[in-house]
Amino acid sequence: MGGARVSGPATPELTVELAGVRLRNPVLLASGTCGYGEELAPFLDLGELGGIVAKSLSLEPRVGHPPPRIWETPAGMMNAIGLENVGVEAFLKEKLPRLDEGVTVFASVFETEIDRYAEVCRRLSGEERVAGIELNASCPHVEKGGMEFGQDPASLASLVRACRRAADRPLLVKLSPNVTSVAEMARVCEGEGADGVSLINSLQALDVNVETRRPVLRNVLGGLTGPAIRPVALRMVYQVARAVRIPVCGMGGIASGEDAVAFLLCGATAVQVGTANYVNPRAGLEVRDGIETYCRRHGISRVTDLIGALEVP
Amino acid sequence: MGGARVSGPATPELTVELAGVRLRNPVLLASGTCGYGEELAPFLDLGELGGIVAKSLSLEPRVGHPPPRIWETPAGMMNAIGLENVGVEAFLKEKLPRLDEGVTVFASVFETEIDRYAEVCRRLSGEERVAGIELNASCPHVEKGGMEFGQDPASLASLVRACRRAADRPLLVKLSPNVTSVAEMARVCEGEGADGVSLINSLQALDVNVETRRPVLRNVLGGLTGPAIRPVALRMVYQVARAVRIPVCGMGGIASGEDAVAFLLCGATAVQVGTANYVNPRAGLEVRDGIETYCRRHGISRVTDLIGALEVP
Amino acid sequence: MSAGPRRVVLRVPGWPGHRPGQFAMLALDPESAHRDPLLARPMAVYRGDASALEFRFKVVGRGTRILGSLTTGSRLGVVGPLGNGFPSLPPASVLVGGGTGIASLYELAAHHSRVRVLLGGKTQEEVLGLEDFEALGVDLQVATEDGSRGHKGLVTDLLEPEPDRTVVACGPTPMMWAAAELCRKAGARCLVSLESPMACGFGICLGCAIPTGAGFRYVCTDGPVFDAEEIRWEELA
Amino acid sequence: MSAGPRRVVLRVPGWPGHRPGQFAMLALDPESAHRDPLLARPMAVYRGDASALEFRFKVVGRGTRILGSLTTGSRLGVVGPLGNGFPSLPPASVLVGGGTGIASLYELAAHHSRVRVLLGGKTQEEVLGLEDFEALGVDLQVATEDGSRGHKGLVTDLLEPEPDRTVVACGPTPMMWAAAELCRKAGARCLVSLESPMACGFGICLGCAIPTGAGFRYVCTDGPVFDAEEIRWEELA
Ligand SMILES: Cc1cc2nc3c(=O)[nH]c(=O)nc-3n(C[C@H](O)[C@H](O)[C@H](O)COP(=O)(O)OP(=O)(O)OC[C@H]3O[C@@H](n4cnc5c(N)ncnc54)[C@H](O)[C@@H]3O)c2cc1C
Ligand SMILES: Cc1cc2nc3c(=O)[nH]c(=O)nc-3n(C[C@H](O)[C@H](O)[C@H](O)COP(=O)(O)OP(=O)(O)OC[C@H]3O[C@@H](n4cnc5c(N)ncnc54)[C@H](O)[C@@H]3O)c2cc1C
Ligand SMILES: Cc1cc2nc3c(=O)[nH]c(=O)nc-3n(C[C@H](O)[C@H](O)[C@H](O)COP(=O)(O)O)c2cc1C
Ligand SMILES: Cc1cc2nc3c(=O)[nH]c(=O)nc-3n(C[C@H](O)[C@H](O)[C@H](O)COP(=O)(O)O)c2cc1C
Ligand code: FES
Ligand code: FES
Repeated sequence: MGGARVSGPATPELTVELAGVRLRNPVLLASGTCGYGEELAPFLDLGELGGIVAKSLSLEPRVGHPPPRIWETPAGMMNAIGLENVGVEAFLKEKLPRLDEGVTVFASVFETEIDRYAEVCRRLSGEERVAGIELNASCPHVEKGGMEFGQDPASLASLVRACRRAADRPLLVKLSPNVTSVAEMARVCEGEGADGVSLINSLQALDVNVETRRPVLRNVLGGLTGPAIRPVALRMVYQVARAVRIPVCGMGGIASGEDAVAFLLCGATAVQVGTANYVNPRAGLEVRDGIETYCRRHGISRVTDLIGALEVP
Repeated sequence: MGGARVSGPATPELTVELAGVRLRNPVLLASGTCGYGEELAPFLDLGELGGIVAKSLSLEPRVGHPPPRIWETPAGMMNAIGLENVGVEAFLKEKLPRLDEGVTVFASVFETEIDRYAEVCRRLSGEERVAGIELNASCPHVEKGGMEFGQDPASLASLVRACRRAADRPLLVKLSPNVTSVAEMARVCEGEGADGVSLINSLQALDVNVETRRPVLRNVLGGLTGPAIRPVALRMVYQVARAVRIPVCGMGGIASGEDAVAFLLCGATAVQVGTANYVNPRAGLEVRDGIETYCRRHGISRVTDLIGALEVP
Repeated sequence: MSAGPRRVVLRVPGWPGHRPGQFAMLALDPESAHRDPLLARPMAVYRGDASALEFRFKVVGRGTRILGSLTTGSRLGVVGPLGNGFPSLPPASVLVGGGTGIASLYELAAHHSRVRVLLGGKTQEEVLGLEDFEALGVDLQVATEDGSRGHKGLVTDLLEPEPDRTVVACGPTPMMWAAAELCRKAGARCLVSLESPMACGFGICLGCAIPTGAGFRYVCTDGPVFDAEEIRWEELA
Repeated sequence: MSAGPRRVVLRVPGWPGHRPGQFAMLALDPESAHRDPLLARPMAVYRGDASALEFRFKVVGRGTRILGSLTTGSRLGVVGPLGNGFPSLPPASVLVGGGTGIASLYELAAHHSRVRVLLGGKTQEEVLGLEDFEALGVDLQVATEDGSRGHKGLVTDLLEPEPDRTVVACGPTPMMWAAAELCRKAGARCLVSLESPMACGFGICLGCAIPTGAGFRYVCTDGPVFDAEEIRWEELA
């Protein structure tokens, strides 16, 4: 890993290699929190980031859940968007071409059946602009698909196997945190030939409006994200990084360079910024800059030196 | 359930029955967050609460983990106290007698082997001052015991079976949230004759000091608690209350009457206040008062009318 | 603290200007001393220009409590201008505002001095910006539920839509729905400015979906101004 | 914002009085507009009585940043007085304070006008409360790392413990450890006032354990003042 460019502590080398994809720096934007990229273009140059993971795609367009879809919680938020998306064809034809060549784009895939997951992967194959595929096997608030696969080792294995066969792109599997052993699930992915794992997706959650005595989300259950979940995410990244040899892409509550460095130290090769983009559309860039500042301050010449460098007593 | 005292909306009836124990109101203080009761006596009259769950007890005194043991996180905190306690004998001889007769006391039990769990239960049996026993099968940061049992259905079943036989007191089992299906674990407890379940214990977590590049807790892993986890706790209480017929004691991030009402609506018969006691030693009483105010405002004459009354579309 | 509407005035370097009815997301703590409340709050621009923006709001929860307690020199994160804003209105349009919804209407009224303006609130105090509307010299009528000012009752009591004329309504959902119904029956066009929980305000979270005849549309990017005919009011309420 | 120490003065109705060296837990937001930062912050009572309490602190993180930006009329949650505080000192005792640790020593010095006081900090500005100690008229010596005031170097450079005399040290752990070592070698008694992360401050979380010869003891209830001999410094550092 690490880049070839000669560099000293003054200009830390930020390139990393994630699942065979060379990234300008270890900061990606998380699926579902950066649209298809173009929505963020007014606020920052996406080419300055490691890349983006576009909103999860299904075979056909999906309409998503009725509102209310989001709710604020202590230091976090809940959502049940329902994986609304334009579908893989419209993504390839309409969305992807609008992004500058310099933007590294991962496609995220979500479906309700293994065959359909594989079919979306097939459609994405051969697409040069798709740097890699992230399988979303972990959405906590859709009736079928998603977390079903992410919570059962055997189903996850079948899913990864089918998509591995269907996809000619580097394949990341996004894991659910709503399991007893996330390390076990990561090992399953490694065993089936995944090139890396991403974690965590949101924690399954519920909140109540006590005045109306109803759940705050129309879908009842939703996914908890944001700073509140960061310590759970870090724990899981730490456990997974020790359990598998494929690279780990860490996320959950990252809002600053320090937050990101914590994930790298726990063993993540790259990180994703999610909820923070909503509060501050330039969050991804600020995280990138924060990592660079950290490296300078600590005399670290290559960001890869941080990966897994946590000192455990 | 519900009390016998005649009451109108003006003075809502707050009594509930939890696992066969009649509680003055549905608010208990959570194990590990109210010491052995006496520490809080300067701040409030414990007799005005539903009761307290004393710090988890083992057969012998336990020393606990080396510091740092606690750390603040976004809207929450992490701890790895290591279940330090005076041991069951000292509790019965020295701690329990210091509490006023009017205080309802649950004993919490934590051990590293099933036999030892059962032995502590046996020592507590016949003790009139012990209203009930809560089995802590879910501590996320001790090497042996605790979560081991709480994460595996078969081990949990053996544990509950042994303690059920050993204990002549009402038995609550405190569940771990670090599982794929908390409802399944609750069903196991019900099947083995538990009188109720308490949830949630803390979420397993890790945080990093990026300046020292070390975990913030000496034990590396710790348990996340406080408002940050409330939506996860509510979801689990909701799922468990629909899965079993034994009563549910809900907790996780409760700091106000409204927070508590949300748990009741999701199906909890009583609630426990934990981390909030640290920030405000009168938190338990304020939660009780908040529930009463809520009932008055909504013309609810018995708090039991709230239990499970969530309107789900 | 009085219960009436509050104001906050911000200097926003680089603000590119805005149209009446656009809004901004106000992040309460850009310096991150607090990570709760986490999300920015959507607020209509009450009035403003490149030198300063004024917002008017009611304290209804934690975010607005914090906004209401800011002191001179406090810093906020501002993303905006956002949303579509109002189109230019034909002559003889009527603006109907209720409670904090009035905040979206002030600049619209200021740009169209010939409009009629109907404002409502629970009490006179809650009729946000009343003095400013008076100073505009527009044709103004007020309704309050307690009768402390003008007509005693709902502001929609004052609305008598005329065919082919335009009504703009902004306020609580039931009030906008009532206005929409009156307009539909009278054959008048009705524009409404909707509210919805928002995480981002600029189209990436998909959180602000509302049900319309053409499926879900987004308050932050397709709105907040919609033709009332598009909205599926039964599902919204 | 200057980097120097700050102060906050609170009126605490019902405050029962305190001994020098006791502390309080300050909850930053009792009205819960923010649920982050969550925990209260431990702070030594700098000085005070039933009418007002003064705290002195340095801005080192989010909690102290918030404390430092409070305006007149702000409300805090206060739990205290907590901890054991200092015992009465024998004549000719020496107080050694570094940085914010000095805050624990002011009232002790005020109660014992015959003590010698050694204060240190990185710069003169960081020697908290210097003017107040000067006003006490005690025998005072100052050390600063940059030499901006008094001895250039560490405050422990100034410490020459005498057998059977008492030294009280409060400051960064390495400074207290150094003082403890000097005292041990000289046969002097050394008291230290320790810091530790705290969730509760009154004995229910067991979070503030420190390693001593007699096992873990608690900074909030057994301390913060300990005999330096008890502490297992190697494990603490
Ligand atoms: C486009 C737009 C423009 C607005 N303009 C104004 C204005 O000019 N003046 C004004 O007083 N109010 C306005 N609002 C409503 C304002 O955003 C809410 O009152 C505010 O977000 C409440 O925040 P809180 O923290 O005080 O309340 P809480 O109830 O504590 O908020 C909890 C969560 O719910 C959201 N929320 C609560 N009420 C609303 C609401 N009505 N609309 C959207 N989200 C809500 C909050 O943003 C937050 O995420 C506008 C809303 C939108 C969508
Ligand atoms: C008994 C006692 C008395 C104290 N008296 C004073 C005083 O008079 N003046 C003063 O400036 N400081 C004092 N401190 C230290 C003060 O509590 C910390 O500086 C403060 O908690 C830092 O909070 P923060 O949010 O700014 O920092 P952050 O680093 O953001 O805090 C994160 C967490 O770590 C804890 N923490 C950080 N540093 C310390 C520390 N040194 N000791 C304990 N907890 C810490 C915080 O309480 C919080 O829970 C005292 C500490 C103790 C234990
Ligand atoms: C509104 C919203 C929508 C999301 N949609 C998706 C999605 O379509 N696919 C996916 O894999 N993850 C989705 N996520 C999860 C994020 O990618 C990320 O895993 C999670 O938010 C944790 O990171 P954060 O705490 O930084 O937000 C979504 C999250 C949010 C808040
Ligand atoms: C410092 C600390 C110590 C705890 N010790 C115990 C314990 O001994 N036994 C136990 O069952 N739970 C223990 N808990 C967990 C609480 O009882 C409770 O399940 C958890 O904190 C969630 O509730 P809260 O968010 O209201 O704190 C402890 C929690 C904390 C914060
Ligand atoms: S508020 Fe995020 S898409 Fe509209
Ligand atoms: S701070 Fe809680 S026991 Fe000392």
